[in-house]
Amino acid sequence: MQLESPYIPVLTTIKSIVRENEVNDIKTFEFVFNDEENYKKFDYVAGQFAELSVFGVGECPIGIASSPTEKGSIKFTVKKAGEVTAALHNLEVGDIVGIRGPLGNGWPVEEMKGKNLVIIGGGFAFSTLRSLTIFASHEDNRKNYGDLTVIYGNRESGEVLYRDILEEWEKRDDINVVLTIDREQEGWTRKVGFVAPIVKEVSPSPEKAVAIVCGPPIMIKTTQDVLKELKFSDEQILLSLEMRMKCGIGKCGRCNVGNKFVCLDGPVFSQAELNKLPKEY
Amino acid sequence: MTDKSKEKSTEEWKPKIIAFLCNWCSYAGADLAGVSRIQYPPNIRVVRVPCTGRINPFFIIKSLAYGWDGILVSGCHPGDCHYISGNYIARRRFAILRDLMTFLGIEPERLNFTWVSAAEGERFAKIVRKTVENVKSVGPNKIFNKKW
Amino acid sequence: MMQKMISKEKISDLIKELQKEFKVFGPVKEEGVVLFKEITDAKEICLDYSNSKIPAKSVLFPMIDTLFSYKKEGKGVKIIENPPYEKTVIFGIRPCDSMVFSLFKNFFSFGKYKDPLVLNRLKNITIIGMGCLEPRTTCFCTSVNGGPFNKESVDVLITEFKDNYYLESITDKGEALIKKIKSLTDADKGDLAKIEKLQKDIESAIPVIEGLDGIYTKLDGLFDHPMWKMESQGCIGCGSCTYLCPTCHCFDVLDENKQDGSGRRIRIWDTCQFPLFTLETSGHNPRTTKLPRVRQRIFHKFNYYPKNYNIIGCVGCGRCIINCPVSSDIRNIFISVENISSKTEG
Amino acid sequence: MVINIIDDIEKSIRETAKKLLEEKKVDLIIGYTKGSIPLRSGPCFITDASQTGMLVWNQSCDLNLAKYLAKNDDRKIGIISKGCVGRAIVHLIVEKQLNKENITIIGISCEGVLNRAKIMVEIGDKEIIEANIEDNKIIIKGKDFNKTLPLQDYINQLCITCHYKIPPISDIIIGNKKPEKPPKDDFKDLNEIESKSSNDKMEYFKKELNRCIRCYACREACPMCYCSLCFIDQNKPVWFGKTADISDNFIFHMIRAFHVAGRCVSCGACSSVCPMGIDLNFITRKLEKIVKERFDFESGINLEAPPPMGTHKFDDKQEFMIEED
Repeated sequence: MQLESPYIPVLTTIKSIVRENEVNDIKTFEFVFNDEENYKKFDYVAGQFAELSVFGVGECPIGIASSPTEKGSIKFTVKKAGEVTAALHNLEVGDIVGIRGPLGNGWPVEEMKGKNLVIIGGGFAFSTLRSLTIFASHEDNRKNYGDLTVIYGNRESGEVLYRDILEEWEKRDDINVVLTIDREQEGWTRKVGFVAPIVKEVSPSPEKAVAIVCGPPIMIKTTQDVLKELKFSDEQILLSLEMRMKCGIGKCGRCNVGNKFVCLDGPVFSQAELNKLPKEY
Repeated sequence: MTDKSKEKSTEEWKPKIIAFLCNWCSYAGADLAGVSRIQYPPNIRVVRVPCTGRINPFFIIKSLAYGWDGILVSGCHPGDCHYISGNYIARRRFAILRDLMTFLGIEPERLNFTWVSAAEGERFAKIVRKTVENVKSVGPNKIFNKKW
Repeated sequence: MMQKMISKEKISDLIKELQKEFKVFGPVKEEGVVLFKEITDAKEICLDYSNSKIPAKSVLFPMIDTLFSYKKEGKGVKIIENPPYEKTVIFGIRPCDSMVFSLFKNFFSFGKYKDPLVLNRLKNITIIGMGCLEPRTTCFCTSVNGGPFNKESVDVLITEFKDNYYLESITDKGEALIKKIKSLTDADKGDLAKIEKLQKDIESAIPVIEGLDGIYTKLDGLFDHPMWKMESQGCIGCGSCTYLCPTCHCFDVLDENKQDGSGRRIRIWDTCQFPLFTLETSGHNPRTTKLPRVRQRIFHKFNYYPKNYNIIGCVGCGRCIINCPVSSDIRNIFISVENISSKTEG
Repeated sequence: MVINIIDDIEKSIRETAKKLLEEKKVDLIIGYTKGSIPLRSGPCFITDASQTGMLVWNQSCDLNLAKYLAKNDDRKIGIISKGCVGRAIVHLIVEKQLNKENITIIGISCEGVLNRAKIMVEIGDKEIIEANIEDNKIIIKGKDFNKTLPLQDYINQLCITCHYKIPPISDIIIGNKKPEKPPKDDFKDLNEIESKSSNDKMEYFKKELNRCIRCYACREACPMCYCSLCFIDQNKPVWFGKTADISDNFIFHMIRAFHVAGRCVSCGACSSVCPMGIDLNFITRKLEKIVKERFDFESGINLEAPPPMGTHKFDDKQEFMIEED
């Protein structure tokens, strides 16, 4: 019997494309599987990623932006950066894209049950946090988690992703949403300042809490310092690493940090786990 | 394939030629050939470039790798370059590229360089005819065919 | 275990017999370089060699390996899977190189995802190893759990003795294979004892490298040690050590297209020695200089491998020593590691 | 300029290096050291005068050490330079890739380096355990064979025709032999290929380049390949294939050769580092010939001469242009 090849993507069709920012280099793609069976097999948790294939161009790993609770389709938010993402941006509704996944470990939604979640995101890295927030705030799951705090920073208001859903969350009283931009801007009525000082201002309690941090390296670094000040332990800080990937299944050998593969053992690591690994990421 | 059918296929074979023409002289020359209704073979596809100095040798090699049978590069006559010296730089580049490719076994007939000014519509047509003749003499390009 | 023999002149008969049922890969000399290639003409095979330039991993893990093909039609895409792998014999591989086959089996089936290409090939490959009568001075197989007559990952082991080749079946697969071959005769019992002695003599003559023992724990504390600056300053950053290494298996994935809309996704050998290996689209690169890249190669083989798969990622063939353009010697790194760790202990 | 005329070059190199380090004229000496297998050498980097004993000089010193110099290196570096290393330094200065102030060129009169690939073909796939060079002979010892080869036949072709045995500029020169006059026809070895038909040429090069495994040792060893991003690694857009398929190999080597046109200093490093023994220098030699014939230029000789690909003349030959009949 031939083994099923994990390198072969399943075919999906683009259902919708949403422009996410004013510069128009970030779009959210919604895919429906061509074969319903494949959708059933695509069993994922928030924080996992998948390899998107544009046939003839290549593959790239992208975090899943939709939540498992959003049925029927999956969503990816893609920034136009490299060759494959540029090709993706040129596609239209109805085009075929290959998907391999779900890959990686994802946020530990089971272990986090019963805890307060402090979700801290910066810029375009918010996609898997969108997934997590939707998952945790879904009516089936909301009772499993304590307080839900979302702190989301951007450079300017034009870069804020997922405006509709953010507004929805703001209206709810069981999620504390804090939006911030780096500098004052006309028409912006929410917070102004970098993410780290805003976290300090919000000052979430480390008691029974987990901090989930995802963003550009400088934001992660400054936020970590603030979280340490707030007495979060290394086990309580979860990070999602970024590394160059090709195969996504731990075979091609490029995304290792020490003996761990980011694509297989990650991308989510706790600060405590990372402390044991060489600083090569 | 029998010999007979081979003969037949060469007879019917129409070379595909990619022509890189400089915006200021040769492209205008080609245009003039067009508006003057001068006939020339329809084998060329034109890529307009600002100057022959803009042509990276990659363009030429990639064209061959993509299966184009021949290349035509044409710019302003020496001394007429819109950018003063672009065509001189290009001339050196092509001289070396052509010699190197010839050494490595790529037929020099595939690589055609020339100068055509904006006023030389007639010359452009003749150059295209000559190019097609050159490329036809060496047959289809199978240099970079991949095995799979 | 079954022992048979064949005279040297008749070896092409044996190859021909194998070819009836199998695709046969063996050492072939091309322009002075020995490679493992499919044998089409039994006379091509070159058994008088010390070791091949490109390791026999190229059979299991080719330089260009098709993952799948596809055909674009309008907006649709059709995916075409690879044809099944044919039954194959690898003939005359050195025992050090054949160790790689069990290593690859380990690696490519480890964890949640199995690599079907390598594993399907492994299932269909029978390995006929050839004992190494003349280990090179750069060989250190005995220091990494191998040996010139190591039986661990071959199905049949051949030992050259006088005018004959002696074949010894190691696995059931190997025994089944030898049983079928008509050109073999029963082994000369008198020679067998002599062969065993010969094997032992050759094996014990290979120098043992100090410091390889337990290198994995020794490396643990040396990640930020200044020794890597010394070891990497001469490196020019080419990929010859990794491409010619039998155990290196990192790859890159690419799409190739034809103009008619068909194409294939392939993987090609890639190496941690290139800066692009880890360069992210954002421009960030965790390993920007030669130092971390050289360190990665050593750590991957001697620290991460034992940690993850409980096996050393090196077979001691010495190819990286022979082929390094700047003559850097991996054995010197072992010595440095040993010296540093003994100093810190003392 | 100091000229030491002495017999024992190796000894003199060590003494010179020691002196330079002790007098703090340089922070670092880059030279050759013995490789761990016979007929090989590697680079060595000496900062301590007590280590100068590591330095060697012999016919296996085939690397071009100019590769280890960098524009942004502020250290004062003494570099052991044979003719082609010196030429590479000069050309890199011309291309504004090096600061001359930081470099002390220790020029050495070079008699040519060995063509190891040719020796390996000669002795088959046997291992060389010991090799010595005496009286113009290479004496090779293996496990069960001895072989004596005439040195002259195994010197790199480009060393035989080399005009520049000592660097064009140097701060110190070691060696007493005056450069012999090279043969008149420098590029005689190219004639055979040049006279072949296009098809035969292509067949020949395809057969050679088919062995390439794309380790890029040629590129990494070449002092002129200093681009921060090589054309083959560019991915926006992807220009050419990276696979080891012959068509990709052919294109890669053709363009790499083209990129060193008018810049190649004929050190032969690309050939001598090739693990597959491909004579890549054969292609760059042709380029050297083209540049010499067309533009009468040799790279790395003159600090003032502009590189030929960066300049032009009104009356450059244009016999290749097609004309209307």
